[in-house]
Formats: sequence, structure tokens, C-alpha cells
Amino acid sequence: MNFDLSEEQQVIADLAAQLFGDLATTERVKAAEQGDGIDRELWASIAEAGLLALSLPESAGGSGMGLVELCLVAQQIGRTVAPVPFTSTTVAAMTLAEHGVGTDLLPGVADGSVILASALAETGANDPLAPSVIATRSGDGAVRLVGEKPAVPALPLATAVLVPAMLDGATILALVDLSTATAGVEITPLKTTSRESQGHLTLDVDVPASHVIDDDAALEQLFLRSIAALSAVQLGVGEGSVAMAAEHVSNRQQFGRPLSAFQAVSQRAADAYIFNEAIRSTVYNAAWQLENEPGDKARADTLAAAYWSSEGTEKVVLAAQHLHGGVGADIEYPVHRYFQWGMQNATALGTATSHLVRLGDQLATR
Amino acid sequence: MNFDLSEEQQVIADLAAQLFGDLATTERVKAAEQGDGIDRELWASIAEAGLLALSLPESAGGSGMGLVELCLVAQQIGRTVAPVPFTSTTVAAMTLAEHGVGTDLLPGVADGSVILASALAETGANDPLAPSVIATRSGDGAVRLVGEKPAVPALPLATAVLVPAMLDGATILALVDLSTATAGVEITPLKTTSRESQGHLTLDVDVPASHVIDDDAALEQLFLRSIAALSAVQLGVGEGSVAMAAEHVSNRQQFGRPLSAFQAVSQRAADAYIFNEAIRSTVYNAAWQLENEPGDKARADTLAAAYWSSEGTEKVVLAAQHLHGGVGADIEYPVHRYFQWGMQNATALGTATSHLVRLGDQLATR
Amino acid sequence: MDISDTPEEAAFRAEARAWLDEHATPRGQSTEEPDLGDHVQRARDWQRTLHEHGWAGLSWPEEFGGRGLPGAFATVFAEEMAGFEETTGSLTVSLGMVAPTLMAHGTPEQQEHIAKMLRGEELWCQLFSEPGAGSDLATLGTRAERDGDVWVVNGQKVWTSLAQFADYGILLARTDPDLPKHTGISYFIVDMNDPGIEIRPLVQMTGQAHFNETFLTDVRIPAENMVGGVGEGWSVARTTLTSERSSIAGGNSGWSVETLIEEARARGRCDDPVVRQQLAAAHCRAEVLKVMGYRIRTATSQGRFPGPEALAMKLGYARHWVASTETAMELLGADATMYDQSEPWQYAFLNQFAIRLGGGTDEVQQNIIGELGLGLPREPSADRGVPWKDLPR
Amino acid sequence: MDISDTPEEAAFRAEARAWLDEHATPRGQSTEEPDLGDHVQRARDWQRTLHEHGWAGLSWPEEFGGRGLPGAFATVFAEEMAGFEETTGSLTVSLGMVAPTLMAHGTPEQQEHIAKMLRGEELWCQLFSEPGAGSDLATLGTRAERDGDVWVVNGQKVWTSLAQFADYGILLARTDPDLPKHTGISYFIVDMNDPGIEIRPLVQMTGQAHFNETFLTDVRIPAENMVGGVGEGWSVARTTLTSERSSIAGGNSGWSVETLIEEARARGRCDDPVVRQQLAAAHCRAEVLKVMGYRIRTATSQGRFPGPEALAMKLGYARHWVASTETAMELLGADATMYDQSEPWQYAFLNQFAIRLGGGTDEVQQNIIGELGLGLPREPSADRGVPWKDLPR
Repeated sequence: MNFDLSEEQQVIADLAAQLFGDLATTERVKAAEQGDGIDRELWASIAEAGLLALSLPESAGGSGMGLVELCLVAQQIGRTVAPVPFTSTTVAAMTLAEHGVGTDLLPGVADGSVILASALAETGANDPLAPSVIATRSGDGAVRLVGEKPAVPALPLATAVLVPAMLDGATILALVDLSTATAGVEITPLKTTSRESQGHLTLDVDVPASHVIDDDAALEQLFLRSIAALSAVQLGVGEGSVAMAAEHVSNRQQFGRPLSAFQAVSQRAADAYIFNEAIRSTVYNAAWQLENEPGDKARADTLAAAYWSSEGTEKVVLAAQHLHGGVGADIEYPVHRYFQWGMQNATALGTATSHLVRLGDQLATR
Repeated sequence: MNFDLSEEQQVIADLAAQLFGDLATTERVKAAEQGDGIDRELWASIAEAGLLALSLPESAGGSGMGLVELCLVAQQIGRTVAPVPFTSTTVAAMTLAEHGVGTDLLPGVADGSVILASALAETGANDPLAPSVIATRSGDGAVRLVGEKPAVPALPLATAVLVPAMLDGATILALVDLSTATAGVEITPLKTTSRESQGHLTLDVDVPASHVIDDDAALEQLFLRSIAALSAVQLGVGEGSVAMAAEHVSNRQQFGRPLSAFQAVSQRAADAYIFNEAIRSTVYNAAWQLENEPGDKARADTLAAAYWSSEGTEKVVLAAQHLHGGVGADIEYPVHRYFQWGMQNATALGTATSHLVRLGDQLATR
Repeated sequence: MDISDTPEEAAFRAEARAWLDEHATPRGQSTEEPDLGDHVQRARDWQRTLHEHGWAGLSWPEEFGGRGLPGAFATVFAEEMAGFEETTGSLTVSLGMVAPTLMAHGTPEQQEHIAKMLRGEELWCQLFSEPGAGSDLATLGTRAERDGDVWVVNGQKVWTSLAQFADYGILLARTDPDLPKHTGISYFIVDMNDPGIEIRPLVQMTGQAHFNETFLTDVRIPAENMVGGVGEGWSVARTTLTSERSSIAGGNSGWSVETLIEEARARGRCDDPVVRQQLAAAHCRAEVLKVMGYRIRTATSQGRFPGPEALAMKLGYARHWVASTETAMELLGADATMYDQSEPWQYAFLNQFAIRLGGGTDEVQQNIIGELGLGLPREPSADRGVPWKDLPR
Repeated sequence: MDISDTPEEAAFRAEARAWLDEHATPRGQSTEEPDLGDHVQRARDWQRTLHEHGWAGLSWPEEFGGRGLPGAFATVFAEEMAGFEETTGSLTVSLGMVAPTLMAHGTPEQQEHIAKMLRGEELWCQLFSEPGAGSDLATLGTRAERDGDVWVVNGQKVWTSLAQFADYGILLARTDPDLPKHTGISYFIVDMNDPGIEIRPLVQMTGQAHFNETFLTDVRIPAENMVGGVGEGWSVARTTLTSERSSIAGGNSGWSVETLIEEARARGRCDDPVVRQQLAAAHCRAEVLKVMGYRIRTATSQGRFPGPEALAMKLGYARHWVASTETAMELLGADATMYDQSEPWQYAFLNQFAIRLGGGTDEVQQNIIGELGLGLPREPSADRGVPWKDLPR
């Protein structure tokens, strides 16, 4: 048992920290917000540094690493609120590689020319494991997809999107090509709280057999990996916001002493720190378990990580924002981005409550 | 609209405060704990002061007042953790008077010679509105009761007990005489956290028609009045515990200043104060509504009061106990009684969660 | 104790309701205009309408143009108004803070503004907070120096709500830096059209610029525009700040527990026991605020000042706001993150900081409650008696 | 990063499990004896058994009778032990606090006690807190005055766990009142059979007298029983207190999330979505503690001191305890209020204060975390450098 990062993992973490620290500056983040929600220069730098190929198999030109390494990069994205569709692309790519579907896209993932999306969110109670898109067989293993998907991250930027659907009472994943305009595929860009690029997807389209992952377990795996990666982003978001808040309350003087010398302030900051450590622990445990010992325990551990990264990060970014007082109300001051990212990610693939309910179902019935 | 107490109500509140303040001393409370859970001398004084007759109709020798006045006394009982079965007796007596059942007992209620109990708690999820005791008709309006009731307050002391039961798919209340040993009525005294006198009731007994309240609405009314009165006790418990904590933290010095000069302490005490004010507001509103404008709104208002007096008082007594630090750990120091009463009352007729769920059902389906 | 309306209150309620049914828009029938300027203009227009029909200044003394009714009547009118879209929220500083302050401390000439506020003609803003003086407002450093018949003011204010629309402002400035921080402050009325005033709007997460930075450069204020005497600014400001806290808690939030339940029903989430529990919790929080309102209304009607429990109102309101808008985010599911300034729940959620910070932070409220409600000794203060100019900064 | 056992750890785990299956009682198969004396005796017996079979002091250096294994092996054994009834909880002060302190600071003669603790022969208690010195422990006033070869001690200690059963105590006493509070303290080993020691058990809400008041009157302690030098007591005590916090979080609680789920199942409450949510929340809290344990175990194995995040363990454990026993009360329904010292959930619920206070209050922990984890400046201290005798009291 060794919870420390390996030397190789530490190199990746350091590289990502340096790369995002240097490049994801407030000015560039702001520019991406005012543009289409992606910093393409940064995206190219990530590709060049090899970070997009980390978790691709060596056969696809990747480094053959896994979810833990992917999370190390995701964490730095959260820490710098960097506008790049990293988790969306790399998690979907892992699924494609594993199931041997759409593997022609993988070199493009590695070099940054391909962006991938996964359409996990659902309307209503937002249960990604109960897809509302209906698939029907249209011969030769091909399927026809009909339905809608709300709030798909990176959709307006994506080359292709993985769409969960119900086929004959089981779930499938269908890879829908977006590289050319296709009749029956409609994308509406959405305005989001965090300015993340998202789109609404309307489908009435055929997908060839070669682009269908007809494995009922694939959706849950994609979902679990996605919430693990999102939780790693949340960890970074929480770290970044607490660092900013700690600096603010240590420097700002009121009543003749720094704000941090008031227990109401310091104890709230301490609680935020504790949440971050809870998230760090559960996220890396979940990523390791999903990668190395998939199964019920890994599922429960991942839901626990998702719970903490929703509930905990929500509390952390609220605290950090609140501790900034009026200073944080002005969006010229960068702390609000942590709040907006933290809150958006806390509901994106289910809320803290929905993760608890899902986990409760598992615990109560096993 | 006037939320202030009337002159008459203020006289009652002052009288109760003085009476319990003078007589329910720590020494006497301790003696009752080591005895059978009642201070009979105090009980006689309450009767003599007319407090047991407050809410009885004038026709039964009472003062003809209502639930608000009853709550004023109940609050002082909580404030002094006074070991007397006041709410149990007076709430049951209101039901008897209203339905003209067991009215021969009412003079005894007024003079203190009769103690009444209501068997509301249920095994399992503790839903008092779904009684597990089964009643069957045994001719001439008489019924046979079969079943068990856990945790009945004042049962070992009581002259008679009101037992909710299911009869032909509706609820009834049956008044079971305990003044003489009766075959088919078994009482097992229980040890409780708060040292309140309670008993477990096992029934296999006939109840004559004259002792049956065959009105499906009577149980809910008894339940709502009981939780309102219990909430008033909780208000007093919260007040008493916060007063003790405020005094402690204002006097105890650590690190060269009083504990209350640390925000971690003062802000927690302030939150306890806020809870008490929330409870005060909702409890007296509920009592007034139940008395003057019964119906759905009064029901919702009473559940809200019960929620706050469970959730809030639990937080208040936890805070008060915690703020006492090690000093409160020794049961020679009286603050622990507030904790034990507060926690016991917070679960006695349902928990904060169960009140919320019941209220949520009402709100979502109306 | 009697929670129901008196016959007079009931008659007034019926009259108010009938008038509102005729003149106001029921809630949910209009879509909120995201443009802040339009919103402000509608508030002025509505206030003028209220005034024209005799519904303005219900509990204000008749000498100030009010109707001189007991406070309970104003509450009854507010309760009935809550069912309608119209709001005078943009006039909160004017009506809820400046007017009470001028009634208590103003000269007859200064009090002439009150009637204009009542007609919606004047919109005021509050120039109190500074970049370096937030919770510790009394350290403010904006200077006012006497020059004959005028005071010349230089400094910077911040978090000035609606300054870009305001006709006048109330201003705290330091008239004597040699005195301890609370005693060297004076209180002024300032014309917001003065050429020395420069306003820079601050955009918030909601996308609106409710707040502003206000720069004052050689702003010349006639001496007669000082409210109270030289150095009495802090005690005048206490009237304003007390009024501010009760205004925030009494405000029209644009959402209610009923609309939250409606949202849950519309989204088919009402059958979920976990959701029901959250809705019930929201109801319980709102119930406390409602009954606390009864208590405050009673105290006011009886000519008493509300007790320290009233201080909990603003804090309770802020906590209710935060928790209920979180529940709304829960209900919205994947829609929670969609926002373009027009969705009311997302707006309310993002606007929580304005609620929590306005009128003093939650923590400052808790400190006051500990002192006044429980009699806890104050935290030791490091700067008592120290001349303002010698404070560390 | 590799969360699984190494081959050596896996082999050790299997060996431990096999031995435990043979010698220990699976959880839930014995009913807890409410008598504290019996409980303490069983802990001593179990420690002796562990020692006889080579399972005691797994990670302790061999020179102190330990097996000198990496820390991970002790954790593996503790993980396996958690499934069994036996516990050495009553020896926590001895094994978890006194032994590490003596290893670090004791003389060779003092260190001879360690082997006896390891065999369950000696039970120790901690004489630190005083009625006037709780969170602010360093203000303690118990006096030790030199009289030739002995120190004569007078004073009163309180919250002394299991003093009534202890053979020895570790004692903090003031040897120089003229120095500032932290620097005039020395650390002693005291024989609890000294005639000058009087013990008064304090009964807690649980009905047990886990804590005691201890009165010391002219207790004579040989000079060689001082641990560390004169005036070095505070720095020696820091070793003890650090060990205390990790002992509390690592303790055997007598309940677990699994037993909570079992309770819900046995009471037919597992179908209730609201209950499921609470069970899941308990699981999530436990998960954090488990993985934090991995992190601390890793640090220790790598020869590092765990980072400030480890400080959160005790706090997280206390919060988990409070919240989970509240959930249990919820599940117990009408049974929640029944208590005669034998119901495990009620006992655990009532015992929460011991968990929250032991090793420093939650608030003290948060302050330390703010300082060490976030680098926040300390609160100003009023008594720095003031001689102890001049402190206000």
C-alpha cells in the first residue's frame, strides 16, 4: 500500500501544474469566456506536452496510463479554471479505445485535433444511468437514435459525441459523428453559469454498427469515470478558491487585525481546507479503484468521491466567495470563477443528494 | 393582529415561571430522578395554583382557556426540567372534555389526583398516525384492544391512558382505565435517557362504549396538540440550556479572556439563541392556530413547530453541552439534563426528519 | 395573543387587495426584464402610482406625506403585494433607509426630500462602504474638509447600489482624523450630479451591475447638507443601518416557497421523498420568518422597539435564501447550470451574496446577536480610543 | 500510487486473520458488559494474549519489545481487529500516549515501563487537565516544589480517564511560577498508589464513571521520575498530545457504518429513501476517514511525518461519530430514548462528548488546521511572555 504518487505520476502532476499555471492566466481565461469557451492555444500546448495522450493505449499512440494520471491533469485544470474540454475528450477516448469503436479518432485526440463529448446529462431528475434517448435496430447492427440530451459539455466544439441510449431494455453507447453537418443531428449552443461550452443535442439519426458499443456495462463505466474526473476538477477548484481566500483573509485588515485573526473567518477557512482533503482522499482512491479493482466497491467509492466533490466543493467555493466579502462581488476579481465552476460541476452529473441516493440504494440492497 | 400575550396569559406565564423557578430546584429534580420520576410535592403545588385546570372547560371546574395557556406552563417545565407529567395529563384531558368521554376523571385532573397518559409512540418508524393496536367490535359499541405501545410517557403513574387503535380501517381513541389492576393490561416501566417516567403497554382488553372516541379526526388532533405542547417544553429546554451556557462562557476564562470573547464560542451561542427564537415563534403560532383556526394550515404550522423544536432544540442543547466543555461531562453539573430532555423530546413523537416528511407529503399533494 | 386581523385590518386588507387586483400584475404573469435600468424605472413608476392612489407611506407620519396608520397596516399591504409582480425594491435605500434617517435627524429643509421620495421622484444611494472599510465601516477614510460654507470631499466609495441611477446620496466622510474612528465622522447629503462624482459600475455574477465604485474628487457639499452635527455621523448612520437590516429581510425576493413547490411539481419531482423533505424544510424556514414578522409588527404596533430577536431576521432571511435557492438548483437538474440573466432561480442563486453581505455580513449579525440577545461580553477591541490617523492600515 | 497490500502485507493480513479467527470473538457475538472494571480487565487480558502470541507492539522498535515492523503492518492488524469484539481501548493512554512519549523522551530506567505496558501489566492515566485549565492547558496551576531528591506536588486534576484503575500517571506540574506559562512546566511519572492521591469518579450521562477528579496532596515524586528536564514539560507533553489525537481517531468505536446499516435492515427501515440517504452519508464520512488513514499510513511508512491534513482526522472522526449516532437515534424510533447503559447506540450517542473533547476541542483543532494547513496568522495572544503568576484568573 502506497498512496503517494509514483515518480512518473509526480512528473505529470508537476508538468500540468506548471503548464496551466503559466498559460491559463486570468487574461486568457477571460478571452476564452468571451469567445467560444475554449482556449485553443492552451489546448494545443496540452497536446504538445503529451497530456491528451496520457491515458490512451500505446497502440493508439498514447502513454498507456490510466484514470489516476488523467485526474492529476484534471485537478490542475480546476485549480486554474482553465477553459479546455480535457475531461470530456479524454474520458470518452478511454471508452472508445477500450471498446475498439471510433479508434480512428484517437490519433486526433492525442494531437489535439479531435474534441470528444459525452452526452450524459438527462432532463428531469438528471439520472445519467436512465437514458431517455431511444435506439431501435435498423439492420446490420446499425441503430436509429431518437431523443434529446441537455447540457452536453463541449458539444459545440466536438468532432463526435458518445450518446447513451436504451436499446431493447438495455443501455448502449452510440458514437455520433459531428465532423460534417448531418441531417437529424441538431446542436444548440447553451449559455452556462460557468461559461463552459455546452450544447443541447437533438437526435433523429442512424448510427452504423461500427459506432455502437452494445454493452450494457459501458454506460455505467463511462459515468463513473466521468464523475471521477469531474471530481478531480472539483478538487482543483476547491484548492484554487481556498488558496485565494486564505491569501485575502490573511492580508485584509478590519478592526485592526487581519480577517483571519477572527475565529469566524479562520474556522470557516479551516473547514474548507478539511473538505478539500476529504475530496483529495476520496477522488484519488476512486480513480485508483476504478482503474485497478473495478466492481461494487469501486462504484461505491466513486459515488462517495462524487458526493464529497459536489457537497464539499459547493461548501468550499461558497466559503471562499463569502470570505472575500464585497471584494469578490465584482467579476473583475477572479475568485467568482471558482464559485461558478464549483457550483456548475456540483450539479452537472447529479447533485450531492442524487449521488447519496444512488449510493444508499446500493448499500441498502446489497 | 397582536402576538403579545394578553394580560391574563402574562399572569399565567409569570406564575408558572415563579412556581417552577422556586420549586423545581436541582435537588428536588435529582430526588425525583432517583425515585419514580415525579415530584409529587411540585405536582400538588401546580394543582393548587390552578395550572392543571387552566385548559379544562368551566363545566368541569376548569378555567376554560386553551392550548396557548397550556404551552406557557409547558415552557416553564422545560426551562426548569421539572419532573411532572403536565403535558401528558392536560393534553389528554382536553381530548376527554371535548369528546365527553371519561369526564368523571376531569375534577381529579384539576386537583392533581388523576394523571393521564396518551400512548402515541409506535414501534418501527414511530408514526403515531398509523396505530398498530387493533380494535374489534365486541358488541354495544364496546371494543376489544389487542397490541402493544412502546414508550408511553407517565404510564406507570397514570390513572388512565388514551390508546389510539385501528377499528374497521379508521382510527379511534380508547380510554383504558389503569386505576385498578385489570387482566389484559400489562405495564412495564422503562428506563429512559431523560429519567422521565415511561412505560411499555401490552393490551388484550375490552373497553366499554362509553370510553371509546369513535372519531377518525380525534387521533390527529391529539397528536398535533401533543407535539405543540412538547414543542413548548422544548422551547423552555432550549432557553434553560442557553442561559446556562451563556453564563458559563461569559465567566470561564481561557487564554486570558472569557470564552465568549472567542467567536467560535460566541457565534455558536448566537446560533442557539436564533434557534430558540425560531422555536418560540413557531410554537406559539401553532398553538394559537390549532386552538383558533384548526385545519390544514394549522396542521402545517404545527409540523413546522415540531420540526424546529426537534431539529433546533437538538442543536441548541448540543451546543450548550459542548460549550460547557469538560465541566458539563460530570452529571453533578445540571446542564446535562437539558441535553437529555432536549434529545429525548426531539425523538419522542417523531424526529425532525419525520416531521419534515409528513409536512412534505402535505405540501406536495395539496 | 391574537394572530388574526382586527376588523380594521381585515377591512384594509380587502380594500388593498381589491385595488391591487385592479392595478397590479399577478405573479408569474410577466417575464422579468433583465435590464436593470428598466427595472429601476418601473419601480419609480409603481411608487408614483401607489402615491397617487394613497398607498404610499402608509405608516409614515402625516407631516411627511404619509397616512399615519399603525405599522400593522403597512405589513398587511406588504403581505398582499407579495402576490404581485410589482416591486419598489430599487427604492429601498430611499424609502427604507434615507427617509427614516431624515425623519429622525434631518433639518426641515432636508426633510423636504421625503415627499419626493414618496412620489418616486427621487432615487437615493448610500455612500458608506469603502475598499478598506467593509465590516469595519468606522475606519472609513473619505475626507471632508471645511472651506467656508461648503465641505470639500475626496475619497472612494464602493458597493454603492444603483449609484448610476441615483439623484442623491447619503455620504459618510471623515471630518476630523485626530479623533478616534467613530467620533470623527459626519453625515452628508450629496447631489449625485456633482461634477466631482465619477461612477464605475461593477458587474456581478448575475451579469447585472447592481453595485458601483464611486470616486469623489473635490465634491463640494453645502454646509446645510450635513445631517446631524459635525462628528455625529456615526450615530446618524446607526439609524440608517438599522433600517437597512429590516429592509433587506422585508424585501420582495422574487421567489417564494410556493413558487419552489410549483417548480418541483412542474418538473415532476414532487413524488420524490427526498425532494419533499427539502420543500418542507424551506416551508419551515419561511414560517419562522413570517411569524417573526408578526412579532416585530406587534412590537411596532405597541410602540415598542423590536427586541434583539429581530436581529435574527436578516440572518434567517439570508440563510433561507441560500438554502432554498440550493434546493431550486437541485430541482432544476441539468438546467441548473443554464444562465443568461433571465432564469429567476439561477439569478436568485447567484444573487445570494448581495443578500448575505448587504446590511452587514452574517458574522457581524451573529456578533451583535450574541451581545444583545445573550449578553455575552464583546470581543476585545484593539483600536478603542486610538486617533483614526494612527490606526494601522 | 498503489492502494492494495504488498505481497508481504497480504501475507501478514492472512496470518493475522487466521490467528484472530482462532483467538478472538467476532463482532456482535458478545453483549457488551456495562461494568467499566470488567471492561478494563478484559483489555489488559487481551493485551497479554496479543503479547504472548507476538501481536503486540508490531511497529515498535525491537529495543522496546516491539517487532520493528513498518507502520503499515500495525494498520493491517488494526483493520483485521475491527471485525472482532476485543479491544485494548482502555490501554490507549498507556500504549498510544505514554509509550511513544517515553520512547522519545524517557531515561533508560523510565523506558523499562514500556515492556510492562506491552504485556498489559501496567495501566496508565494522564494527569494534565485542571478545572481552570482545559483548552488553555498551559495555564495549569498544580505545583511541584523541589525538596532534596523529591518533588512535592499539590493540586487538582480533572477528566482523568480511568484514574481509578491506573497503576501510574503522567503528570504536568508547574515547577516555576515566575516563568511564562509554557516554560515553567515539568513532566513527571507518578505512582497512582501514592497516599497523597485521592480519586473521585465523575459519572457521565452514559452512567459510567470514565472520568475522575484527582486530588494531589503532598505527593512525593522522586526526582528521577521527571521526564525531560526541568521546565521542558510542555515540549514533552506535545509528543503525548499529538499521540492522543491520532489515538482517538484510530480508536475502536464499537460501531461502524456496517452495523448502522444492519440496524436499519433489522428494523425494516432500509426501504425508506430518506434513511438510505442518511446511511449513504455515513458511508461517505467513513470513506474519508479510511482513505485519510491510507495517506497517514503511507507517510509513516515512507518515514515522513503526516502533513497537516492528518489533523483533520480527529475532527472528522468526532463529526462522523455525532452525525452517525444521530442517524442511529432516527432509526431507533421510539426506542431511541430507552437507556440503561447496555444499548450500544444510545451509549455511543451519549458518549459523543468524550470524543469531541478528548485530545482538544473541535474548535482548538480547527484553529491548528487554519494555522498549519492554510498558513493563517494566529489569533493575537494576550498572555505572551507574561509570568504565569501574573496571569489574570
